[in-house]
Amino acid sequence: MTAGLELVGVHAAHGKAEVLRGIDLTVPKGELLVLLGPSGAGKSTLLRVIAGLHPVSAGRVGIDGRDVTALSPGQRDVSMVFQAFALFPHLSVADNIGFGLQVRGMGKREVRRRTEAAAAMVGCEKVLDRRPEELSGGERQRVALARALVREPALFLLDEPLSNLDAELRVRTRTELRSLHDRVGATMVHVTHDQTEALAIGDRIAVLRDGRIEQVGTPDEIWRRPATAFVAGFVGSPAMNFLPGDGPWQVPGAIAGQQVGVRPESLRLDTSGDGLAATVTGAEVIGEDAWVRLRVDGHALVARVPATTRPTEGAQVVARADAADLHVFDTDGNRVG
Amino acid sequence: MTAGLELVGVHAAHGKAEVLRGIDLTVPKGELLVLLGPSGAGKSTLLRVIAGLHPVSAGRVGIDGRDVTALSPGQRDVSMVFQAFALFPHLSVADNIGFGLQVRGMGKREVRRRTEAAAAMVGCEKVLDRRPEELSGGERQRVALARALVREPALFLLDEPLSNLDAELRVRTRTELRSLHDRVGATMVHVTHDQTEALAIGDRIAVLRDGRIEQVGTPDEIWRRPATAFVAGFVGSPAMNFLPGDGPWQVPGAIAGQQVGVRPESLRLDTSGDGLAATVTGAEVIGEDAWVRLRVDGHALVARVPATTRPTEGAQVVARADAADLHVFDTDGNRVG
Amino acid sequence: MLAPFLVGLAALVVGPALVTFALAFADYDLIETVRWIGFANFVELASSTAFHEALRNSLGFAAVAVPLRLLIALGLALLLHRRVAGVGAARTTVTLPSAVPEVAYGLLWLWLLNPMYGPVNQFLRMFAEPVSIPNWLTDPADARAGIVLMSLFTIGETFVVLLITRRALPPHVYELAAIEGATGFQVFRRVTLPLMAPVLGLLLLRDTILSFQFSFVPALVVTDGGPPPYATTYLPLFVYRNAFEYLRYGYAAAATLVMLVCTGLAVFLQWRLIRRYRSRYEW
Amino acid sequence: MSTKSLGRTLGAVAVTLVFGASLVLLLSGSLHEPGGPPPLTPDLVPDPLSTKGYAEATELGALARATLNSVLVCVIAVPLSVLVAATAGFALSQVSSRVARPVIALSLVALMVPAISLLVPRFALFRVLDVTGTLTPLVAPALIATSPLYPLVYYLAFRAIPGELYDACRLEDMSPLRVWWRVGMPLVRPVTAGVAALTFVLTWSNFLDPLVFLYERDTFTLPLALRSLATLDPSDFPVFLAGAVLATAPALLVFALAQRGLRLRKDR
Amino acid sequence: GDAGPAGTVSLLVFGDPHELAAYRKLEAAYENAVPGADLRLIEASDRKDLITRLSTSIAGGKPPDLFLMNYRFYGQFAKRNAIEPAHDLLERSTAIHARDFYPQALSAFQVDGRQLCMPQNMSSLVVYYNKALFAKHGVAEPKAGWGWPDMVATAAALTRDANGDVAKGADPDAMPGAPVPTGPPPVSYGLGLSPEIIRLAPFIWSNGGTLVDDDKRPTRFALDEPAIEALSEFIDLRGKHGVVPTDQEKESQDDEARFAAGGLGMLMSSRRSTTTFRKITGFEWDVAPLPAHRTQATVLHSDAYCLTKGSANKAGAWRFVEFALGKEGATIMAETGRTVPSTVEVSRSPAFLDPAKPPRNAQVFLDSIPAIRATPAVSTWPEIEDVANGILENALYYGHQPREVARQLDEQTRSLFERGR
Ligand SMILES: Nc1ncnc2c1ncn2[C@@H]1O[C@H](COP(=O)(O)OP(=O)(O)OP(=O)(O)O)[C@@H](O)[C@H]1O
Ligand SMILES: Nc1ncnc2c1ncn2[C@@H]1O[C@H](COP(=O)(O)OP(=O)(O)OP(=O)(O)O)[C@@H](O)[C@H]1O
Ligand SMILES: [Mg+2]
Ligand SMILES: [Mg+2]
Repeated sequence: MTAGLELVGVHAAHGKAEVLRGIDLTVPKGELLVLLGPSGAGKSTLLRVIAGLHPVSAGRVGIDGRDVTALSPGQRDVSMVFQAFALFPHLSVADNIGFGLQVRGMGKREVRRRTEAAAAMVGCEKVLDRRPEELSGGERQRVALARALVREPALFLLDEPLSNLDAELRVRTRTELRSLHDRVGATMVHVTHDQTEALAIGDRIAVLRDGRIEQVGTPDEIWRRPATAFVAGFVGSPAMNFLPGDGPWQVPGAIAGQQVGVRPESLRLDTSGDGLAATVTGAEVIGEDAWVRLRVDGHALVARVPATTRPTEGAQVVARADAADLHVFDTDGNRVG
Repeated sequence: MTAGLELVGVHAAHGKAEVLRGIDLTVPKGELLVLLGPSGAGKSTLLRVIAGLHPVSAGRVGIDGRDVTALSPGQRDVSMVFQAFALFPHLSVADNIGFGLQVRGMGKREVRRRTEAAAAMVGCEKVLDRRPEELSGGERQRVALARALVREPALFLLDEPLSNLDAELRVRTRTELRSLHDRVGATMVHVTHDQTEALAIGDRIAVLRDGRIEQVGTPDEIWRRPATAFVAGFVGSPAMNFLPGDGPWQVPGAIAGQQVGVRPESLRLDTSGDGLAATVTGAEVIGEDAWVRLRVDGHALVARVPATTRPTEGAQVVARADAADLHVFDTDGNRVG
Repeated sequence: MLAPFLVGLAALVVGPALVTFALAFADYDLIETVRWIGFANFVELASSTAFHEALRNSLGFAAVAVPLRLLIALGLALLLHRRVAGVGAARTTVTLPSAVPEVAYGLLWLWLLNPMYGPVNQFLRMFAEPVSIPNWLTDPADARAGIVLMSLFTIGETFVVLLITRRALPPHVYELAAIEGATGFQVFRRVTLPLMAPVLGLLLLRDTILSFQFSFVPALVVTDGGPPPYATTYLPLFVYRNAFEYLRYGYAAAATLVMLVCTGLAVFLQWRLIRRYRSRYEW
Repeated sequence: MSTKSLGRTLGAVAVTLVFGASLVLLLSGSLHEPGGPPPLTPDLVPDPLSTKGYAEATELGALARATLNSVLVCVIAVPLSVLVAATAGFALSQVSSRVARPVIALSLVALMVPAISLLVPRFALFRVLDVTGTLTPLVAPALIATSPLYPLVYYLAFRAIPGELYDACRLEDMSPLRVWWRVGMPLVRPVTAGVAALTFVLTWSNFLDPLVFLYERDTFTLPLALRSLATLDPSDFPVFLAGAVLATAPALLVFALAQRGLRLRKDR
Repeated sequence: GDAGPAGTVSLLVFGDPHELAAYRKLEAAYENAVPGADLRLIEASDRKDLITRLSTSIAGGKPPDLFLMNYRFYGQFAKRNAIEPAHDLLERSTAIHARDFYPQALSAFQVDGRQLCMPQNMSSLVVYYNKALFAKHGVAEPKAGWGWPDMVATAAALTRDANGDVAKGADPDAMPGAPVPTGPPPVSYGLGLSPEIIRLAPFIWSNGGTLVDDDKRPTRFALDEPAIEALSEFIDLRGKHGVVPTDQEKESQDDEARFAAGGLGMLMSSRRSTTTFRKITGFEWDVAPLPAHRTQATVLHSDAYCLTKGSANKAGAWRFVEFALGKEGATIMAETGRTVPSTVEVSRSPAFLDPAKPPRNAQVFLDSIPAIRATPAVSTWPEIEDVANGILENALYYGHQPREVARQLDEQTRSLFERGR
């Protein structure tokens, strides 16, 4: 099976600043890859490079087995949602969505039918006759998404397509996205900063940092075996707690300079027993959960516990975690074991 | 103590379409109010009305005890983050941030100092000399936020100021926001669609629906005692499960036509025992959690359980919830009891 | 902030224009006192061959030159909006003919169009049969064509405005169109054109309005209204002659009023067309 | 260089040739020796090459003085025009359409009024103000931005700026004038460059106004001087063409300057 | 004369830069001669510019004190009372007197016997000819008393093709049915002549014909039989004889340029062409009187100084006129070579007749004076001329029938005459 998307040694720069520093990535046909990474890591630039909107300074881009490095965006058969949800200001919502079909010479009826279907998928069927400027932010984003989904290209590139949607709509839309993806079998690259989204819909996740890929893996791999301390700290909210290898937490084999990570979700709090003695310095209640801030030996930790069982501020507790939930990273930040 | 913000019977329209249909809201001085609501509910419009950028068709707006309904935006002493950032393309990031101070005639030095402080607060101090077009999406948003935070107005209006930030940065920034807020004691209205954010930083939350306020309350009230089925369903991700009042779930007093809601987090799954017999139809693992899809008597439910304890697909389980975690709503969607 | 402009409009255009238009109903020779004669000037215009010819010539000129000028300027603006090698020089060159003072420009073309020795015909003679070579200055149709030809090179203003407009269009719409695989022509028709439509519309109106004035100096300097009589007598030349050479100011004013009504009509029609177009693409 | 930009370059070269040809002929004509009969065939490089035409043109037409006058007029009229056009265009883009529409319509009508029909009443006006015979009447059209087209061009440009940028300014309690200066103007810089160049050309080559309003040779502007050169004998055509070249050259300079202004912050 | 307070006087003139330079010289001389005088020259480039300036400034209420205008065009100002009559001033003047002037010039600016403006110059229509070309082809030079047929024969003999053979110019596309030229086209023509009413008029008069119905109070063009005959001969120059350039050729190179380039044997023009031709270095040229049909006739070209009614300084203006038309002033203008002085004395002085400057035969201009006639005085004459010239242009180049031409002339100008009364 050919690769839906293949990047080989891709470099790209904005002016003099090198933004992508050698990206190698193969996405099998039909896979939904989530691209994660901190702000400014180069995610949007990477998508633009794949789409052909930004030139590579070195490397090769392949789509469905074709080398498209030298092709124009229109010839690459991709569709894209831009981060700033670019829309044609002079066209109605319907014409915005149907634009790609119209320029391909599809009949009016068919365009209308597919436009309406795409609009329904993202829930913007009520605003088809409006102009973009008359839409709310979330509506605009949905139109941009519908515009990308109306076609059936070889590759979808979605740059934070759900960032302006409310939770309910986001869940609904991402389910739609997932099922559209499963239905048409297209390759998808989906940039998001929403952890839940990334973990929920990605076949695999690629974590970008500073123009390089830190790790590519299934959500489970990324979550349970983060390859680097960066990935470990970046994925998960609240973020993983890190303690020095020779610190309060004694992990067999962990030494000074190394780091031991433990997710807030893996910490269990008890009033007594084995474990680290900790002082509760605060707590945020978020629905059923509470994020409890702890202080252990001068180190700050966060634990996520059910809100009902949260200790009061100032309480002395014992924090415990299973050995399997401890992650050890060496001085370079690479996973040990 | 005077109200930081007071809306009395505010109506507003886009052209002929009435978008705000009578908003009454009082935000005590120094409170951080989170505005939640589905896309298109009128959140941005409400902020614009408060800022004076959109005319009211009826009603009164008061800020810090002054009636500002007739005042121009500049006289209202508010600062705002626009949903689409609205950065000045011709100015550097530093000048964008310092713009409001400069036009008020503040000295160069002082402007620079405060600009740098605001930039540091949102983590965009490295791009101060760039133009907005040379920024990534998240960087732009941070600049927009810094521009609003650099002043110390009576009222901050923030329209989804963190939507394009990654989880780590978002948590950091919202902590900064919260502490800034506590420090300067300004009133803040913060639009977000991020549940966690809303629950974490809001003193109170107002839920807007279709131009009307459904409920205003502390995060705890909103979460534990949602006034309407809409609020209950809207806040929380995955969303609350609803079952008919005369359905499988027998709640004392609940009758046909009424609805019984239970949050996925409140459902406990067991292999046997008391409770509703359910079939597992699927599960998504999201980090340490799993969202388990269940089928009970033809009704679909979701339960959030630790990933490690999730049942396999097709398994027969028993779903259980404490009576205290059940919410009952009448035919109009209003909370019963 | 509108005040200076409005004051200027009132004092320098509206006021003077009203005076002149009032005089359209008078017998006024610029020297003696005004004598009100009602519609007599218009009656005379209605039966004047010279005026008919001038009107026909002007309308013909507008019908041919205006679309051509706009198309060429648009084409050039789209060709030259991007910075590549050679573009800077081309932009300046395109605007330069408009910068040559009109008198000099007219005389330059008088030479260029010289039927025997003019470079244009010498160039044409290299390719064409002698009979098919235009007699720019003696044949009525050719002379009119010559004046249109001259006007095609003075599109600097239109060009500059279109160039600015094109360069101000948001780049993202072109990225969108590229992603959607629109061809060059489709991008032009569905994106560039509608986005530039307001300015294009404005320029179209303006060019129509001014087409009556473009033809003035060339007709005065190059063909002197002929040849043969009236072949290139355009309305402004007619007006100029009557007002200042024949001292028939009232009569000339009546002609300008007719001219204004004609332009008004043309503008109105175009306005409606533009509105129809814009109702499709609101912008 | 990609094939596409190569195509554009070739196109640009072709355009330069077509539009430049007449100007090259103008230049070569001006370098003929005056006094002889005009050449029957255009010779690109005249033989003998002579700059006598320039010397005679400068003297006969008093071009130095005329140039000074023209420059004087432009130095005042062009910035003033741009100012009027930009402020009026900005105001139009900010007021409600109930106000803007009549003004736009009025501007269009003003465009429609033929210049000739304004001469006599304007003369009377300027005489009452006692400024005939001075350069003031030549500067006066700056009050209508030289052409009512330019406020409309500015209007469209200001209108195309996203409304939220203006909103952001309004939040900062800026006066309209400051919004115009700090945000509006920088964003429409290419328009300013273009309008400045165009008003320059219109003012520079204005012929009818000086013809009627100026009396004394010392106040003549270039087009008038050129007009008088145009009446020379045919054998003196190089003198006239030299005058035309001299009158056109400053425009070249202005356009070259405007080119830089046309450049946006980031040239794509 | 004794100088009164001359004050500031503005004078509106037109001319090419050389001519204007002469006026500036005049200005300097005047200011030098009359202490306290300040002459403000208002320089227009050509007649059209001048009229535009004059009319707008009169309408605007700030006319110049003096302007210079051809008698064919001053009528519209005269009729409208824009001119301050010079009559009484002239009668009272001690500096200049009516008897100093050629009466033909004076009368052109009189209305009902009263002098309105003061003529500055007076030229007649003459024949310029290229002596070298005559010599080359062995054709006899024109001399006083020659007739129209002589002129046609001379012109025909001078119309030559590239081989130097006698040729006949034809204009195949302009005249349907005309014989197609057989030989090569001419490279030099015998005669240059503009199809204009002022060029045609002298030949009509020469043939004893009438141009208009009443010379004093014309109401229409009324070409009688002799006039039509003259017109016919005029038209034949192109169609039948082919001795004048075709319209294309004329647009390609005007007659003066063609003459200067040696491509024209003869050219009918006024004194105005002299300055241009003085620059000719390649060959010698001279002038001859117009050929006659029956009697000698030629047409007046004359400009005069007119005072405006609205002038604020009429005395000063007249003071200048006295100077300009006095010996010193007239001499300065005569030395430009462009004009024939209107005063008898200066016209006979070396300032005009200087044998060192061509044409050697300048006396021809003076000899023609008795035969000079002026075009009719109608205030709408400029308009009439424009219309008539258009008709004549068509007639000459498209070979129209003379009677038809006469009818058109009458028909298309009658309303103009009427308006002029
Ligand atoms: N300029 C406009 N003209 C007409 N309707 C508009 C305009 N702007 C917004 N609307 C409509 O008004 C309603 C409220 O818009 P608003 O922008 O306030 O929504 P919102 O709550 O901010 O939504 P989102 O979360 O998507 O940003 C929406 O239905 C929208 O379609
Ligand atoms: N036009 C530009 N000129 C210069 N630098 C740029 C430009 N566009 C982006 N950059 C820089 O390149 C880097 C990568 O930008 P990119 O937009 O790819 O980031 P991103 O990963 O999409 O971030 P975000 O999550 O904030 O959208 C950033 O540091 C940004 O500042
Ligand atoms: Mg991005
Ligand atoms: Mg919004």
